[in-house]
Amino acid sequence: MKISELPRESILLPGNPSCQGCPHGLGLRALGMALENIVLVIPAGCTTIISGIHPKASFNVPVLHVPFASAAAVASGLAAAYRQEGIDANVVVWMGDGGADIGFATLSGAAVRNEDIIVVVSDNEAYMNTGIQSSGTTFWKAKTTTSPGGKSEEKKDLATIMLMHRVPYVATASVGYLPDFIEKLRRASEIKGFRFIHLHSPCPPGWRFDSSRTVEIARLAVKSGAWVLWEYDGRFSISTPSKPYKNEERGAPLEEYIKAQGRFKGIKPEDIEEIRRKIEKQWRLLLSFEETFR
Amino acid sequence: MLKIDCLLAKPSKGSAGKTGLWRTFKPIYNPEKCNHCLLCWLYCPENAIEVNDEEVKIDYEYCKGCGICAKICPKKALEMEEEE
Amino acid sequence: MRTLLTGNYAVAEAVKLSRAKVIAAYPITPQTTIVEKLAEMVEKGELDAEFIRVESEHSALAAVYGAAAAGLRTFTATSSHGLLYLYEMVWWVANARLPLVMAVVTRTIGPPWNIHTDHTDLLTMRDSGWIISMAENVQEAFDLTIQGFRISEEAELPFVVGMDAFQLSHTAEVIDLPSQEDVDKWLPERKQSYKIEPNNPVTVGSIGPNEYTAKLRYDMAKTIESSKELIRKADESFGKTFGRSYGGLVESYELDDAEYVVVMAGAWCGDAKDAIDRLRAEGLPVGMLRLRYFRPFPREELEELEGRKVLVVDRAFSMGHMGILGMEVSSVINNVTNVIAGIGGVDVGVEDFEAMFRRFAKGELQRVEWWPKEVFS
Amino acid sequence: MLTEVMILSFGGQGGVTAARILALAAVSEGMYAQAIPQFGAERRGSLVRSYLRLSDRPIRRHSSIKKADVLAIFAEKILGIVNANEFIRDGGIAILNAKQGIAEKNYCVNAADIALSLNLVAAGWPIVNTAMAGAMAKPLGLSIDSVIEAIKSTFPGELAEVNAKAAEIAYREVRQC
Repeated sequence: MKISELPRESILLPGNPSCQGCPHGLGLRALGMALENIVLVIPAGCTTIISGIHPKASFNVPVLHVPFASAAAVASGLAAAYRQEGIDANVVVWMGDGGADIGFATLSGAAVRNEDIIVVVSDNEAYMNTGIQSSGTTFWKAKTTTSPGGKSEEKKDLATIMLMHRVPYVATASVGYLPDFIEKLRRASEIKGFRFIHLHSPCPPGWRFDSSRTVEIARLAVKSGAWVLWEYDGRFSISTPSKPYKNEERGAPLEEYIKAQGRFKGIKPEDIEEIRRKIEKQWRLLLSFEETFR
Repeated sequence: MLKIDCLLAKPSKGSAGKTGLWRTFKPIYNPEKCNHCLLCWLYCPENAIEVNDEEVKIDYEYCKGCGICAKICPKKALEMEEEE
Repeated sequence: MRTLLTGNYAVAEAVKLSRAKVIAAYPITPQTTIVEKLAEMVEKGELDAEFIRVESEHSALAAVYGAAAAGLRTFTATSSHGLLYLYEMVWWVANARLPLVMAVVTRTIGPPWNIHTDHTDLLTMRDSGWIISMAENVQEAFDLTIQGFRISEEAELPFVVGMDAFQLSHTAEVIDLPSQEDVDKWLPERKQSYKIEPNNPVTVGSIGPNEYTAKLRYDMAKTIESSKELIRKADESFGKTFGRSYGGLVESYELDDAEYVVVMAGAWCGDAKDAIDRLRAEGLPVGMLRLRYFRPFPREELEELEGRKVLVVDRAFSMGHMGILGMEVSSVINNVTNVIAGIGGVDVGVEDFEAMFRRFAKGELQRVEWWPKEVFS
Repeated sequence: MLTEVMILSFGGQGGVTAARILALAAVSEGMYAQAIPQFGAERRGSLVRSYLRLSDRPIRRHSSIKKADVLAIFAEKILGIVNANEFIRDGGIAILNAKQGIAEKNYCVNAADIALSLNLVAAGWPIVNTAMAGAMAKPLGLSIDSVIEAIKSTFPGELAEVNAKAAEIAYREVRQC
């Protein structure tokens, strides 16, 4: 894929209400570059705000706002209607990790039915829109307003859970590697059925880093192995940006990744070592998937 | 008799107003250093950068000054300067 | 065609004849057989529709909301806890002004677990902006379902068909099933003010200044008020085509010269009518105003009862106050007597109504009285 | 005139189906009918009450029947569990799959034998619903032909034939007792 060949028109218009350096802005623009005939379904979350203040809309694609837990079901209804009418559409649910928590049964149900929809969970690892509360995907030891001493539970591995629904397409992506995300969206759009992409979206105010560093932090997550890019389309593979970190190089930038974020302020060295062990375990799991789903 | 305008919003720039006013730092473009790699365009979360073959144009009316473009530019053709 | 159908199967037939295109539902007793029947119709190819086997009621209404937003005729059905579980979507669908029809087979709310009828579940929808109807018999449940699509699509508000658990849902009665041709002639093509479809870049439901919310609510209030006329007209024209009309928002029974008027709704109205016949034979001037619609509320029809003795028989209670219908009717006329009966499915038959109305005429009922006394002693 | 019928059966014996078949038969004869299952859950082996109303005019009431004009008892054992007489109106009729009656006027039929002779058995139970429907048709004044027609519209193919046969035999054999 050549960047110069990407469509120049953006589905997200400038002057929208996103925060400075917002990862969702990056992801949403990439979504528009990747797909045509988009219909966006947006449950409560940051993107509710980003969508604009009435009567102005930030998106130049159709958008249906929906209650928090309902998104994948509303999308199922839209997809059914378009199928009935013979209308070509990419019905895309764009939700945060909050939507994936509260709407998990809905998400799981849509996956079980293999609904013809694309779900992107843009994961900024906390409920940012309500003011940085801990979520199912908040990183271990990360401070939020509801885990002021650092989250004591593990980050939920949403993408592998969705993979176990035996749907045709599941991938992880990162706002630090937009060409990879765009390619994944394009491959997903060529497949019928339920497609799921878990997009890692570092959040400047939520993680407490400077707004200029969103892409940099996202890349550090990948380089430290804390976020692994992979893809399943019948075959499981570690994606190109993550490949160099399959073995010895991995782990070098972990301290850099952790220390760059205010949410880990005061973290103990032994906790960083524990994170390193967790990362090793996750890699072993993913590499075993690569063995299993060849 | 549905007041449809109250329910339907239409696409428009500046749905949050002139977001350029949020800026503390401002990206300044130096065409001599630019290699037209388009990374600044791709990674602008705001869609406030327009590129063509000749140059990079920043929409200062809406650019929020996040600074991602300056960080991502491999040639330092964009640099952040404090607003006056 | 004259045939024997349960209320649930009759509703499924009505949905089929109305040519619904997307159906989504989650099973709950006593609604289950409606959606089983529809799933079967779709699978056999008798109904050209999508049936979405959702994982919850919340998703059922969410899915039909999506399909309705895309412009298709849609249907779902639920009961009791299912209705409470999808409650958030009830309001969302109404505020989004999307036409669709939902059947609520009325069932009480637990604990204790109890699958029998009362009207507590349905009446929780009271303030949401749905047009809320209530059937007396299987034929009316069928008729209301077809009328519901038309009224809903004309008003651009969702429509609910209420019917009592078991007494209608599982009771097989004789009904007249119209031909597809006649239904097609009577039920116009669906129209709506907006559709969510690719390449039509509108955003529906985004954040905005508070005045937009206020304007939309005001507009809804006006619309549901004016839907009274749509309901009356639909009832009349339905009568012309199918030979059955009911009287609009209310049905009058032996009302003209009645000194004592009972106001009630649902399947037990038939039992009460049989009781009225017995009392009339004795010369007691009792009559009935049957509420076919809770919303819009038939205020004008009730105002005409002012000056007569009015008894409201309720199958739902507003904790801390009185029966819900009692409360509603009291907002229009003074000195209403309110009996609370049939809660949790307690069977109330012709003899009960006969005794109740007799005591009412003698002035022996308390302002709010739970029926029958033995149960509550 | 309104006739109110109650059927007492064990869950699995097909009391609800019998009510439905008789209602269908009545409808085909131009009458109004209502078939009501026991309100609520029906468990195999537990006592089930189903209701049937027949009338020459539309039926409006929907409550259950407390005292029936006609009471059908699908198994003799039921008589040992409940005081069946409580469910019959004064002057009412009982139709029993039993040897002797309980009301002023009784009809007896050995529906279990008829079902067994036709191999109408499920999970160890003789399925007596169609035999009982045939037997009930006589005192209810319904023709056996319309009952058979109703059975044929209820069951598929071979099963319809066997069940129609059960109804026919019971209609012939039912006796006042």
